[in-house]
Amino acid sequence: MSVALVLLAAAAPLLVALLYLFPKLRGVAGAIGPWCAAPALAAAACVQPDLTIEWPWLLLGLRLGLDPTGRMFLAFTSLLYLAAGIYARSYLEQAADGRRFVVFYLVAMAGNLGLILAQDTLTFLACYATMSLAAYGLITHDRREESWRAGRIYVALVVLGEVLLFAGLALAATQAEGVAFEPMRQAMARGPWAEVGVTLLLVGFGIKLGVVPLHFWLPLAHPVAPTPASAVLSGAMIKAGLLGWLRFLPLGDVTQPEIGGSCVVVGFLTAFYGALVGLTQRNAKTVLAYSSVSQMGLVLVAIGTALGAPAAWPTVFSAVALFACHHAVAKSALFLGTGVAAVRFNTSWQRGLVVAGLLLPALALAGAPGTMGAAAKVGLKYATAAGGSAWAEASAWLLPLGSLATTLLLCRFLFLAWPRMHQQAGPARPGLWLPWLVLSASVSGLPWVVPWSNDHLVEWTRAASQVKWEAIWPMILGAILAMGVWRGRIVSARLAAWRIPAGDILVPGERLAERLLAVWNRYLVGTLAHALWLLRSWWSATTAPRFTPRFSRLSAAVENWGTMGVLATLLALALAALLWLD
Amino acid sequence: MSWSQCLPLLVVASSLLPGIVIFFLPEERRSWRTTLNLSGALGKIVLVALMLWGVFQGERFVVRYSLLPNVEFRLHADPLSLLFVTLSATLWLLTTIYAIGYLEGSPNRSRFFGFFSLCVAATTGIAVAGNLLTFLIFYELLTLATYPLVVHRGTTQSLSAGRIYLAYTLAGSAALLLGVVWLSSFVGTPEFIEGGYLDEVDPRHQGSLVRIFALMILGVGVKAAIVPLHGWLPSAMVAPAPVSALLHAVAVVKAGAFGVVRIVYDVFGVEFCSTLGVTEPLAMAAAVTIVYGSIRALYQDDLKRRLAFSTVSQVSYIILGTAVLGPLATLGGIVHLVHQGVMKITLFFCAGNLAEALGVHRVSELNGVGRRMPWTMAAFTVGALGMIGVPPTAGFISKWYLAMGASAAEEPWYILVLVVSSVLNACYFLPIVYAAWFKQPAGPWPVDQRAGRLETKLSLLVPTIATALLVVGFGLLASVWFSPLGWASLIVEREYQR
Amino acid sequence: MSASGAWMVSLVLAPLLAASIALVVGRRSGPYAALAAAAAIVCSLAGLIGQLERHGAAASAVGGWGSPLGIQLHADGLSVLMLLMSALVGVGVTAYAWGYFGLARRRDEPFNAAASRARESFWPLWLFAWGGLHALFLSGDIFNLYVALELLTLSAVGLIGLANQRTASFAALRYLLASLVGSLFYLLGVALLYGEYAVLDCQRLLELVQGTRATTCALALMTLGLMLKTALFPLHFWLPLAHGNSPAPVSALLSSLVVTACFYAILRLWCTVFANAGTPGAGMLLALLGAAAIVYGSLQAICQQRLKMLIAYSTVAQVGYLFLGFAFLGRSASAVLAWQGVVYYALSHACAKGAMFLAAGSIMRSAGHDQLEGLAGIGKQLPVSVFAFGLAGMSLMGLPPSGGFVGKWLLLRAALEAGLWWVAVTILAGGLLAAGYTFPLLERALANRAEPWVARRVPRGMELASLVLALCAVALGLVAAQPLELLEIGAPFQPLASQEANP
Amino acid sequence: MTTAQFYALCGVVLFAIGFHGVVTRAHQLRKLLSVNVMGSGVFLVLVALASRATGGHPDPVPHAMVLTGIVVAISATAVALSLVRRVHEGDAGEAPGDDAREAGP
Repeated sequence: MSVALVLLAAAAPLLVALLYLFPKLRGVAGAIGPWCAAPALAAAACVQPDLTIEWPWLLLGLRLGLDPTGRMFLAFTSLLYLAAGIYARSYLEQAADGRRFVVFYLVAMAGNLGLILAQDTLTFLACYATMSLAAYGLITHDRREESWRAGRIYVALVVLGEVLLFAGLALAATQAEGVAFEPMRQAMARGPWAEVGVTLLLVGFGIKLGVVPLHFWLPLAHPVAPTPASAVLSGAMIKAGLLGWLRFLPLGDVTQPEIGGSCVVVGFLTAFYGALVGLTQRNAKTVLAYSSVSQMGLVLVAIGTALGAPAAWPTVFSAVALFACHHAVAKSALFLGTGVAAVRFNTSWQRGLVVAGLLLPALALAGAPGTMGAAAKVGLKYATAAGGSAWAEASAWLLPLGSLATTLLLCRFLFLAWPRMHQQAGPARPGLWLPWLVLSASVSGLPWVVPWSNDHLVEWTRAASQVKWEAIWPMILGAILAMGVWRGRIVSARLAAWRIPAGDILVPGERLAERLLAVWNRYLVGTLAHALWLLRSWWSATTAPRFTPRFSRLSAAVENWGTMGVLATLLALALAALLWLD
Repeated sequence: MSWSQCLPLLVVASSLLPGIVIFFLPEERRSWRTTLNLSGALGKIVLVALMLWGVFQGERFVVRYSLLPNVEFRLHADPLSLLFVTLSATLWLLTTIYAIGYLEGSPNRSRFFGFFSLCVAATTGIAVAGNLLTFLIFYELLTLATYPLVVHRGTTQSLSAGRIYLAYTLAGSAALLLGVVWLSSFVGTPEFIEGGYLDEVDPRHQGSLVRIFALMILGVGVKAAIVPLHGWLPSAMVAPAPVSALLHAVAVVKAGAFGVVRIVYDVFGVEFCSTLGVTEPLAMAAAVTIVYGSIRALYQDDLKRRLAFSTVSQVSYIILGTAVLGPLATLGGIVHLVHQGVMKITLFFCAGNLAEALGVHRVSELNGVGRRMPWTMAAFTVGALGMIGVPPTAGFISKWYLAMGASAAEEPWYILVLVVSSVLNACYFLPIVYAAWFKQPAGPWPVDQRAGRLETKLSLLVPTIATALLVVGFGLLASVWFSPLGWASLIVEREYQR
Repeated sequence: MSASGAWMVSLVLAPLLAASIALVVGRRSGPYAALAAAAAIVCSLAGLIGQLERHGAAASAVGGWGSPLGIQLHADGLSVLMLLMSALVGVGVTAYAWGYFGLARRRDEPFNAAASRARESFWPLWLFAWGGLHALFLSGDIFNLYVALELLTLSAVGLIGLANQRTASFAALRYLLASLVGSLFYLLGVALLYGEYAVLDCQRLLELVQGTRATTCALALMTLGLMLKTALFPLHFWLPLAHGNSPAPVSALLSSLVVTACFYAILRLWCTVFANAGTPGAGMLLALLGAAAIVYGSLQAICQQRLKMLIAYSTVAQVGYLFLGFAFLGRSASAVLAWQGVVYYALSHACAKGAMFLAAGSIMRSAGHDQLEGLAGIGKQLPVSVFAFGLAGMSLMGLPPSGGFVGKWLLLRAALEAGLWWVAVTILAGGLLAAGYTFPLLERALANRAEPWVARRVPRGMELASLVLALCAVALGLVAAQPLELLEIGAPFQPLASQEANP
Repeated sequence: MTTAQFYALCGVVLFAIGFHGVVTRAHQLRKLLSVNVMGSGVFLVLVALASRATGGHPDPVPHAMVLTGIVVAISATAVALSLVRRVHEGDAGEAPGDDAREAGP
């Protein structure tokens, strides 16, 4: 029964998407579309975590299965897809091309769930590619100029990521016996090109997580997508990159201090850079996107410490998993919240309810005590501390600064997304706010509901419930700063001047690329083509036509009695001489 | 002549005889011509199946005929030749159906189908050739059979393209002839023996063996479109779509790549090649071709020229796989022989459909064509994703094994070449897919022929979709024993266990 | 007289007898006499081959009168192969001439006295030439060679002059004068040789001849004379005009048989009579002239505007191939292989060149002219002739399944074994240049032509004859083993191989 | 030098003069005459050689060769003369070089 459940979890979305091919069945497909994530949620809940399914005849040996990490990721991802699916059903009620959105949504879901269930490299890569390409359809759904541009950049980086992963995994696959994760991890650790492979994977999956130098697609893509899509993009798809790290990197197996160190640095850089640029944004969803970038920076810090100190890996793993779970649920709740906040309220208590609903996940993200966010923060603190290297002390005081920045960013978001009365949007339909409410509630309640297996999580949730000063001072300081700025007109006016366009470093990057391309076209290709043209025209204009008349004149000179006579005598003498000489 | 003796000969004859008969059919006898064509194609598939079954049972098929006192015309069926014969037989059937639909009502069809069958007979001959001389005979017959196809339209442009094609291929075959004659002065008739046998030649001749290798690769490289010798391929695009589909996916280009594989594995032996130190330059040339072909493809606005340059770069994957020492890279190279054929023929069929149904030839005119011809563009998308090497498709499998082979042979920079070329493939294929599906058509199509409810004639649509399904099928069912990958691993085992 | 002697005599006598009958009876008897002669020749050739395979080389004195005054006939592998060539091409040309000089005058043509006279006089002249050829191939002594050469030349001049236009006559005259000069050079050589050894028979001369001063002069003079008659490169001035302007069957037999016959004479001299006098240096000079002929002839052919002139210059080029064999003098290991290649190349060239000229004749009959520019779209009118032209071109280029390929293969093997790099490169370059002048016509045949095409009917027999000859050229590539064994009889090239002494 | 050698030398000189005539003279009749001079030169050499045979009376073989040579020379000259007449008479009005109409007879 559990095997059928796992197979259904992976295949359901695809089958329903196929139904769309037949016009008659479109109504049915539309109805059961959002519920495709249900079997996955059920599988996560009740399937025992050591099940594997082997199909050697499919795609170089397909192997699906569920292991502890997979189970946790499957849980929050399927929850997210279910909520966003229901939300999307009513969100797109009136939209004309809702059908195209649902198809892309289902294929992306199939890819995401497939890569979580995959137990071998090739299936993982196949589902990862399907998810990434299907997401393109979600991003460019409403066909505006910005969404085309965002889509173009997104695809470019997806292809780059795909290609880096391909190279890294190929390097490891030769050493590994099979294509399963365990031998690949060994190969990653001990192969002749271990460092190159690990870096390739870090960068390849880093693109999906939005690590700084290659993060610019995220703030462009997430806001333009329809709200349920950006919730899924920011919540579930980002975590696919993290799952890739967990599956393939040789964490807890070999020490790579220099890569670990650079990861921590880049991680913190991403955290702070994301927060600072996020502050200057105008659009609520872009602010949320930048907050995702900065949160993922923190994850990178944890991974960096694990790479630097393999001993710390068990704590780091639980911290990262918990953080991922918390961030996914909270961030998607916020994204859905922006949609719900823009609805027309007819009574003030409804507005109050929505404000509370928005505040709760924001507080969780900031790490307020009593929420899963606090537990995640505690986990992170322990994880980085366990690292033991020089970075441990630095991260001790950098982490609170990080949560300070996050609080400021969330206040900015709340300021932008504050629900007001008499907004001209449609009425609040249950399909909209019900899933959002479930998500917001689960942010706080989830840690107590899900039966934690290892002791770290239990201890951290207990620590999170008490109110400790060193945990909450960054939050309070952030809130005070935000209120001050909001009140003081002069400061906020000047702040408004610092306007950085979304996708910050991309804008100068594009100009540079255009200039480079122009140089390449004008000089290299231009001159080459011109040289070829010159050569061809010289040949056809001069040699060919001049050759024939001159050659026929030569034939007249050779073919007459006079020359024949002279040549005949010469030849006779030459023959006689040659015959006589030797 | 016992049964096992004449089967390879029958396979070659199964497309030669219909070809000769079709030549004498008057133009208007359409039904006769179609039945002859299809019966020839089906007959060949049956014979190939029999041969496959025979080889599977361990039977040895050899046809022997002495041309000169010590020079022999020899056909035999080893796994490598069967792989190529099966590929060309199946794709010939599909291309015949496609050509019958495509050339409906155009002039000179008897002449076209006559040379069309001769061309496939030559390709089959190349596949089952038992020694280098027989390979050379069919190799040059292929040039003669394909020339009238390239100039089929008879316009001045196609005639000049034919001239360029001849200049390249005849020069190449002269170099190959010199190489073969020179080699036969050392070893008598140069046979094809798995694992190669030139390491027994005494070391004094190693210098001239290197020169012979260079000459032969030059000769075969013309048809395999290695960079300096690829000039004929883009200009041969003036030919009608079934010709460019057959030429660039199955017959000519594959004959060149197949020749390289034969020379490196069954004549020289790949270990002997690396001791001679000839594999590095060959791999270098292949790498340069891969990147150069993709860059040139970026700048082509004409769809078929872009596909032609993409063929130039894709065929060099096979040569890269052959040149890199190690069973994995060989496996990647040989399996790409089949995959590239299937993927490229799908793309050319789509290009043909677009030209036939909508009169669209340029990439810039492709906006919104996905809505008008969804099935064709779906096949194109599958083919394009295969070319880029997106996982579930066949292209990914061969790139995966090529990359693994490269890293196993401690040559990581080949992976860089694969990476760069995959990015470039994406750069020149994705915009087409994007324009077709996501953009709005600019205006009415230059030509708008619908076949009733379908977007274009059934005989054009069915082959396109069939090959697209093959692309995905070879990818998904790669590890099944009868898939190209299974067959290629059988070949690689026998090459390396000598 | 032994059986082989009888066959040899009948080979020479049959065509001569038929010629005289055709001459005497006149009017319509020509074609039938030719047919009878062809049948007789084929039977006697078959008999001769049978004899030779059983008893090896054969010699017989005609009518009991041995040398020096009587006619001494000698047949070995080389001459039998040449007889095979002349039989093949001869039958092809005869079949073609049936259509070309058609018996039934076409209704649409006004009665033309000169045309009908030419139609009748073709047959006797052609049969005389055929007889002269057979006499040449079978002659055992050097003076008979001279007589046979003269008979061949005079009948060839007559054939060229058939077309009774001014250019044809001018070409015939120039050819006659050039051949006479050549023959006289040859005769002077014979005189000097006779003065030295007082012997005319080739086999006996082989033992006597050493490298004395008079012998070298004789060899130089005789070779020069025959080079003039074979139209080797610098002395080829008469060939393009003669072959380009005579009727198609005539230029076919001139280019394939007469030129090759003269080359056979040189080969016979250097292999048997002067085997010990020939030096590698002189051989190298002849080979270099041959290579120059290939390049010059091919480039000229590429530049020609008229189809028949193109094919004529191609003959100048292909003759160059035959002389490449002389580069192997003194290299005994590869010499035998090279000479086999040269002889086989001569055989396939004869068939191919014959087919090409016959195809060109049909094309001219249909189009009314042979300007290459005006022939666009000829493929639709005359597919069989264009296909025959293509097959013949394939053999000239030396593409695999053809006889030319076998010749080229043997020559290349010999060149590479002897280390003569420039010979190998010339052979390959010759092949490519041959493509240069074969494909322009094929290209125009495949081009689709805008304005409608007015074509005159061409008798079926003409097209079929050229196709059969072209198929022979290709078939020679497939059945190469038997003719080469035939060539071994009497080991014609053995003396060359045995003179390992002087380097 | 014996008389035979002297006559042979004259023959060779005649041959050379004849050859020079053929090559340099443009007019066809003069060329034909030069060819005949060459022919007689060769025949002189042959006859001179005949006398060198031992035993007094001359060797018959060169004489036979000369006779055949003369027959050949005469017939060739006859053919040449008829061709020269046809070339200069220019019958049927076609100018040389214009062979547009290659209609087989």
